[in-house]
Amino acid sequence: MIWQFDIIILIFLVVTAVIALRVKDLLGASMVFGIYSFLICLLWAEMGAVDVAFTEAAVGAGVSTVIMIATVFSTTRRSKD
Amino acid sequence: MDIIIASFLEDSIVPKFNYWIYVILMMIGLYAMITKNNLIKKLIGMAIFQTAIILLYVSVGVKADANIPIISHHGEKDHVEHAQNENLDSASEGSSHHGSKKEYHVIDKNKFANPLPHVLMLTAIVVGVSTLGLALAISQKVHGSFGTLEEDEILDQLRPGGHD
Amino acid sequence: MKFFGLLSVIIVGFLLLSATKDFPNWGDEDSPANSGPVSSFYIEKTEEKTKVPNMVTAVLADYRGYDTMFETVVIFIAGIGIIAVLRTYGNNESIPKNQVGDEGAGLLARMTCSLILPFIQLFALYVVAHGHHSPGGGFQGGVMLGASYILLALAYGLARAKSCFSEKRTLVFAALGIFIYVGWGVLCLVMGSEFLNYSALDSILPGGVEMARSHSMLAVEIGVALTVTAIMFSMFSNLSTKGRLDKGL
Amino acid sequence: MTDHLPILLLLSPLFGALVCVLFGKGNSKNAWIVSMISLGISSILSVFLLLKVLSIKGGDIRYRMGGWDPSSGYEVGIELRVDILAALIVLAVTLVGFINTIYSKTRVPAEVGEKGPFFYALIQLLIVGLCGIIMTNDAFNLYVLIEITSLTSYALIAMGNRRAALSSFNYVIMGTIGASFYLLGVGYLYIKTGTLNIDDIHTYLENENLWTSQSIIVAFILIMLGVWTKMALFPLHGWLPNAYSYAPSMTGTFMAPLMTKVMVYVMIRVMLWLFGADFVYSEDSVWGELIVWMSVVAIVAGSFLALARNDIKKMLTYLIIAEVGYMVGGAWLNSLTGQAGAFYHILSDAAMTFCLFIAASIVIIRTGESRLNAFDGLFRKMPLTMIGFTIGGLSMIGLPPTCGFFSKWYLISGGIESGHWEFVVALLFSSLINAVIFFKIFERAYFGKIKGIKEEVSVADIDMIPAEGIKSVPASMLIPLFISALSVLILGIMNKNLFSWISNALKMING
Repeated sequence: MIWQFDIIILIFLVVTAVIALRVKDLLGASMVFGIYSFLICLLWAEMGAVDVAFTEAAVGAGVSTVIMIATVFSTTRRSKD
Repeated sequence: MDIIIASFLEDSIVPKFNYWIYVILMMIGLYAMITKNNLIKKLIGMAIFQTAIILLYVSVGVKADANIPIISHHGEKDHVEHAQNENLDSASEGSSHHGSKKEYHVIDKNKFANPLPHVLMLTAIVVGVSTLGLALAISQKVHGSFGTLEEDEILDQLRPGGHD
Repeated sequence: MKFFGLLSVIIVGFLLLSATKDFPNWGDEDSPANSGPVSSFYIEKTEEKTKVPNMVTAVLADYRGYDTMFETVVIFIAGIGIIAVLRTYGNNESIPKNQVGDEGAGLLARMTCSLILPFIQLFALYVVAHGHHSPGGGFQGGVMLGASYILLALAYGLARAKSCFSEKRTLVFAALGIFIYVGWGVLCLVMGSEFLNYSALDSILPGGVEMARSHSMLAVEIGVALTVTAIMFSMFSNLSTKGRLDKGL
Repeated sequence: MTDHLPILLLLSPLFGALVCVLFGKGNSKNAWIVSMISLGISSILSVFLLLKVLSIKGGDIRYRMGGWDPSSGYEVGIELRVDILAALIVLAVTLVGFINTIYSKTRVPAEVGEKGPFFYALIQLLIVGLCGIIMTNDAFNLYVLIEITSLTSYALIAMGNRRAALSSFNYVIMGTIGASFYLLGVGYLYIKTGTLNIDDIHTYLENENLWTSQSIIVAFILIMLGVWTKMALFPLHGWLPNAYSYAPSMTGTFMAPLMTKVMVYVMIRVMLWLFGADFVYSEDSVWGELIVWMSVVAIVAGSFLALARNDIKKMLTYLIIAEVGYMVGGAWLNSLTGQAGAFYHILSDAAMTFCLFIAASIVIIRTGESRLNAFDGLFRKMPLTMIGFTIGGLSMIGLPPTCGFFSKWYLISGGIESGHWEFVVALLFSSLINAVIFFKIFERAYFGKIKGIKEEVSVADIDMIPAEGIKSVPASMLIPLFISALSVLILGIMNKNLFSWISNALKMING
């Protein structure tokens, strides 16, 4: 564990989480959510949880984002909030 | 006053920073799940909520100067103190004598991160993506029949026809 | 609604924060979770008892193998749940043409894709097989393998990907994966020991009791990988076509 | 082989589900046969399991997955634990599953069409999840199994019409919040104790005397909040009525009797086994009184909301919410009779809700009308169905010799024993309202006129159910109704035995 690295990523996490929820475009929100997942994957790696980081990279940043974007493409990009 | 603040920082904020952020992320996610109007936004909130819980668990398993929970066999003496002969790679050794324990290492448990939270969170991530996938499918079905993903517009559509 | 949401969120937040002062510090080696007998057992005894250096794999596939079996079942449920909710059969004529044709993406993307796909799949198989010694295992490898088919569908169109991995085949693979996992447990049962007690397979696997556990973990991970690969692709193909499985994104 | 009964019981529906999926689309008939076989095996095995538990007096069966022996007193693997209470509920779950499969024979082709095999696969996996929840002795494994039941129920509900999809989405949100709170609570316990086995957590808390620790109290509150969300206790009930009433009818008949009851069982298990009676009912905790009052509110509100509904299934779902109040209140009364009554009510409520839901589904399907005027004059046209409905209704009101009477009796005597008069009054009041509701229906069914022409119905939600006219009901629907009505009576007649088994098992844990 490297605590400086930890604190920086954690702050970025909160920022990306807020952005993902505030962006009005759903495609953008999904992509920011992908960034969020990638950051959290870095965080796991930093904390020594390599297997969790690997899974998060494959699932969170990979498949979740892809299926979310697939849904946005087949429904709508518009969002009121 | 300054001392109080400084000691508060030292005792409650810095060593527990992970836990503070986990609570904040969880609150963001929960708030989005409850109040957001758009179904996809609710699901993004749900994913954030679940990662916050994962953050709690993984933070529990961290040890100050520990390595990843994989025993390395490349002569890293500071991680693993080898006992005597170290031919672990050959699988046939184990079969020839079951009871002999001396070929194994003496392992310092403080040198490895706690593996149990990692295992639990692998399961939780899998559960998270399954829920997300199924929820996205349901929201596509909702969009297919109502033509919108906004909750208030859907409820507006239901009001004249619905009797409840 | 907004007010109620905010109120309940703040109450829960304070509840959680009030407990954090009671927690051991971050990175504390002597916290009950980190120094307790369960965690110490996993760290100190895993290699001796199972010959697997990666403790996470050993705990996942052996000590808590029952959990992992249900984790695989969760994935399986998600896959067939999506089919049950979304899949529509028949009347393909009435579908408007998607703006992106079935040929998939442009030439550059297709060339790149065809160059890197074999390596992705090879690496995925390596991750599955090498989970005992390095990070990875059935789940991660399975997701990567599934992602390679998703990439194929994105670059060459869903029809091309479906020619490798048709719907029928997805279901067979998904069920086969769980069958391998559960069947392996039943095999232990037939050999006269508890469910998922891999040491019972000592007599049919080479290398002693510990290696029997190690080999069994590999078998089980392969089962997980099969299910996950199939379901990840099925999830994507259903969600990207609204359950019609005709044209990809 | 009898040592392996608990796991064999789970494996049979699991393999059944795999086979059903392999059938692919359209092959409902084969899938039905497979699930009949797998659930039949599982029911028979659960009977044997109950007999086995009864034969070892006062003990429980423990089954270590993977054969890992404990290390220095702590379990390192996952353990299954079956006592009389668990065996009884497992039996109820598998039997309801089996009988419901008989019921679904004609309904599946009509309501989910070509996706029949997937429906059967999901329902079998749901049974795996429920049985696993009841038998597991590992706090995290419980979470995974809760998620299995949740995911299957989301999918099963969303297979209905468009309203069903929307209510399923709400259920996803609420269900995830509930399960995540449970997971958080387990995390807090893990931080303080370092183990996940339910008995070991209890021993550790006892040895280290952590009862006043803030984390443990928060963990308890979180787990309770999570479980209450999943069981739809009154202020958290929002997802339930729509989800159960718009779901396909054979999903509703299966989930309404079981889902909430199994979560009540989880609550009792967490209260008495994980935390222990001393902590839960301690004198200086604020929550004891508060939760009994919450359950009183749930009972009264559920009954009133049920009275106000004009839709048969909606009314029954609000009655479920009132019944959840009964069980939560009974478990929190701090008296053995109350706990045993709550437990007994789990079984009897499962039987009577099952009976009522099947009868109501038959009525709705046959008349094509989902409101209360569907019952007009039905005693003459569908006497058999109405007899089943009457037995369920009488049990809901609480008239002897149905099981509803006896479970209410024990709950009320528990309330009197512990001096919670508000709970007693609420129970009696709710019985009164149930009497009003059901006698209103019986009156319609006896004296009401059968409508010649159906009036214009603007109900979008019955579009999935083709009205099949009032004609003879197929045996595949009547047999389940009769079995469930019979079980309402049997559970009532066997009350002495059941009560002594339950209270003996509870005495062991209460010390």
